[in-house]
Amino acid sequence: MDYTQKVIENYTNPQNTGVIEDADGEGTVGNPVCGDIMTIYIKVDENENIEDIKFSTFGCGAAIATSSMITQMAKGINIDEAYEITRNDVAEELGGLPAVKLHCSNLAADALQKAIENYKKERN
Amino acid sequence: MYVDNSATSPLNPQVLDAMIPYLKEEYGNASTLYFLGIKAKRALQKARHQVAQLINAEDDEIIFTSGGTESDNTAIKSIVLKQLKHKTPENPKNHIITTQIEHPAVLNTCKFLEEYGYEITYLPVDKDGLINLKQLENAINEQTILITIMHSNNEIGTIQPTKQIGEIAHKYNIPFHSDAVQSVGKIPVDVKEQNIDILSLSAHKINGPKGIGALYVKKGLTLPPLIHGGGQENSKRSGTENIPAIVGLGKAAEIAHENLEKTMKHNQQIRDALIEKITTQIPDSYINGSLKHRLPNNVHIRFSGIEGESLILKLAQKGVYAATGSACSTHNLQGSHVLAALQIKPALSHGSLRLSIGPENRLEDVDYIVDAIVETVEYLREISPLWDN
Amino acid sequence: MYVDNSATSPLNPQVLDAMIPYLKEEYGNASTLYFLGIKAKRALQKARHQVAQLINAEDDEIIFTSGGTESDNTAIKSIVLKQLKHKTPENPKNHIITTQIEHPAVLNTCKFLEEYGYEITYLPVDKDGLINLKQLENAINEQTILITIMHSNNEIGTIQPTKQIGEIAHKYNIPFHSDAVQSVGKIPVDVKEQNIDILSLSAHKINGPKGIGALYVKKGLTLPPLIHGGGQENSKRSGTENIPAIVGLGKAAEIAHENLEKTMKHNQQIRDALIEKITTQIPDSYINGSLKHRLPNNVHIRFSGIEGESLILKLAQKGVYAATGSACSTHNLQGSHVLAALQIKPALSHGSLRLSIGPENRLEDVDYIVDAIVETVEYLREISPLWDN
Ligand SMILES: Cc1ncc(COP(=O)(O)O)c(C=O)c1O
Ligand SMILES: Cc1ncc(COP(=O)(O)O)c(C=O)c1O
Ligand code: FES
Ligand code: FES
Repeated sequence: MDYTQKVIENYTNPQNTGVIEDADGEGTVGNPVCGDIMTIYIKVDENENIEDIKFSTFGCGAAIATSSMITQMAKGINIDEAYEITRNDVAEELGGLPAVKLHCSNLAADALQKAIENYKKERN
Repeated sequence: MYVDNSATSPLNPQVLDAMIPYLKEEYGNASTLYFLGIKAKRALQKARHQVAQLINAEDDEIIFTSGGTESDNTAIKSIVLKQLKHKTPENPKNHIITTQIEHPAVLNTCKFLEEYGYEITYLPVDKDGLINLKQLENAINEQTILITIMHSNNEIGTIQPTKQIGEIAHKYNIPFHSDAVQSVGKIPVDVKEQNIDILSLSAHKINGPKGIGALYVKKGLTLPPLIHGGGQENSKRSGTENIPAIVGLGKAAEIAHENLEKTMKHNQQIRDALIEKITTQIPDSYINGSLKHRLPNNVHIRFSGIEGESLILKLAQKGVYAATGSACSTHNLQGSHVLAALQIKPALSHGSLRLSIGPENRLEDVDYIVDAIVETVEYLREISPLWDN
Repeated sequence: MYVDNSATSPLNPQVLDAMIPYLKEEYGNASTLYFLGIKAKRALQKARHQVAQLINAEDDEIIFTSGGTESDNTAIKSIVLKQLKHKTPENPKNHIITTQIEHPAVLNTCKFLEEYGYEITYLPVDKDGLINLKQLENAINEQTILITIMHSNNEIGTIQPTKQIGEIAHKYNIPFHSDAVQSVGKIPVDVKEQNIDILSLSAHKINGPKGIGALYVKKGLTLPPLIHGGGQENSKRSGTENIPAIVGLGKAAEIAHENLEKTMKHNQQIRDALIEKITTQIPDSYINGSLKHRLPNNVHIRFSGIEGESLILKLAQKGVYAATGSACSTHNLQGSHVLAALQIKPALSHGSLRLSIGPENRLEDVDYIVDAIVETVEYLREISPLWDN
């Protein structure tokens, strides 16, 4: 399949790009095959909701789109709920991803989980 | 602005005009006896002459095929089939020399042969993308049946020293095949002067139709066909002749031949302007491949910190149509094998951009293209974790 | 009056209309990322569906090739390459069953394989041109890797019992390839019902463009490609996709599919009128091949005492374009191998005429064609030493 309209919107006009300088959690994942790298930054409020989230990504259209999508999905929700977001959820939310890209550039869920783990570790 | 002419090029309207009668009333089969067949046969002869002229071959040294890929496959597999008959346990005749930077049509054919016991030497290239002639000569052994080295590279545009390669091949009596799909119509290709025994070309890279190409085989070198059947193409490639496409290839070859000087100048002017402006306006941008031994229509640049697909897609939104590496590499996710051969790290090679110039591009468009690239690279670097803003 | 549609057929104007955008502005390479590539990819998908529908296949069972000849070569050589890996000294896996009346694309591929140690059984046919199923089954042995039997014959139009052939093949777990180049669009071709594992078809026989065809390969049967390269066609046939021609084949397939019933009736009416009138008006004229198991668009008649080429050329002067035997056989001067297989003596088989009907022929034209043939045969018999006037 080709990129869906949703994917195209998200790499054309990605949401929540950038860095949070005083982030509460930060997670970076990379794929060794072609070097996609993405970092997710989160800011967590007193109720453990994600009050702000940003990303930076080195990668293809799909990598940018999944990053953009997950930040929108996670913004405002509780970190435990956010932790449950899977790669599949992201792909589904985007209306699907081409098969070759499914396992490769769909790293955003992993990056978010890492960011949440990082937040929990820092807090303890 | 289409700057992806090395992937495929628009059909020249003059070429389409030449084809139209054969798509309409002149539908005859060249094998038939009555006048429709005779007209088809004449059209075939004319096209064969036009193609032969372009590469300084004789008419009967040209075999029409379905494209560059089939030409490459035929060249290699026919040599293999021919040698199969001469092989003995002591002389397996199973060695082929090629390079690490060939087009997949050559590379994957060689890999396929490895599965059947063939030994392939994939010559490395230097950081400019050029092979070393000493290494080539050292690689030759008693079992070497073919040297297949491309005329110029489809990604980075590097031109190999075919004349000297041919000299070495002939010193050892080995046939030399060259994939000239990207060279023909862009730089002088002369099979006699450049010592080429077998050569592949394809119409859709020179503003001709898709699905048609040619194989030059030097007189005296008889090869078994890859495709058997009704005996067309002097029994060297069977199948009902694709007359409209053959006429189109002929016309495209004629135009390419007539305009070669002009085309080279036109392409080089635009290429040099693009290279100059992009590398001065964008920090950390580097040209891949030799600047000197380079197709006049090829610009191949890498930008640190960004990835090629997102670059291409963003550029397309601005109306600039270009490629990342080879057109084929979107079929697989591995980085470019050509840039890997140049020892460029995957993370860097992924940020590469190929602009390939055609007759429709104009010097006046350079600034628009450069601006689009500058803006896009800046934007992508801003959101990249690998770039320190 | 063109009655040589089995040699090649004029491009349907609707098909050309469908192709034109892809010959002009939609020149994108299906491998590229931006919109031109996406449009090309969509066109490819649509055409694949159209072709699949025509033969009751799944879309992903269709591989585009450069024509019927390449399809036939791929079918046979891919099976050979696949089995090469399983061969042992005790099990050379080197036996193929075919018939004496195949198209040269199959026959010459088999002859080529004989040079490399393959054993080929060329099944005979009866006087109607049909194989014997008992003989087929008896010919199968432990080393049989393929049964390749044409769907219908390009000279005499005989239709083989594919369904039963497939049953026998599958009883012994042998793949069954059928060259259906002449059947597709003329009679129902259903790969599922007719037990066909691999099937060849060609566009220019169904008013589509030249230089494009398809190979059906049943899901689950994986074959190595004949042509390696950039991984197009799901890595089963590489080479930049010939989008305009593929779109043309798709459209031609769609039209053929929609009109099959009508086409069959149209052809059969004209065929039967031609046969009836010619055989009653010309003494010593005989139909070659089965009348019952016959393509509705094929008339194949022999006239004692005359020779085919002069017949064709005289007819052409009267504006009737027909063929003697197969279009391909004009490349060599030997008599038709098909008529030889029917045990027809060379002197008789040489006086044969093939009329192959297409959608442009009309029932009203039958009388003109018949008159031209009657006059010509009479004239040639007058000057023939073999005819007792
Ligand atoms: C160097 C080279 N060789 C071979 C080919 C294959 O040619 P075609 O697309 O006509 O099969 C190409 C283009 O894709 C090429 O650039
Ligand atoms: C039965 C049959 N098989 C194969 C072919 C070859 O097809 P193409 O001309 O498309 O190569 C033909 C026509 O020439 C044919 O009639
Ligand atoms: S960048 Fe390689 S798959 Fe996304
Ligand atoms: S991670 Fe880059 S190709 Fe998949």
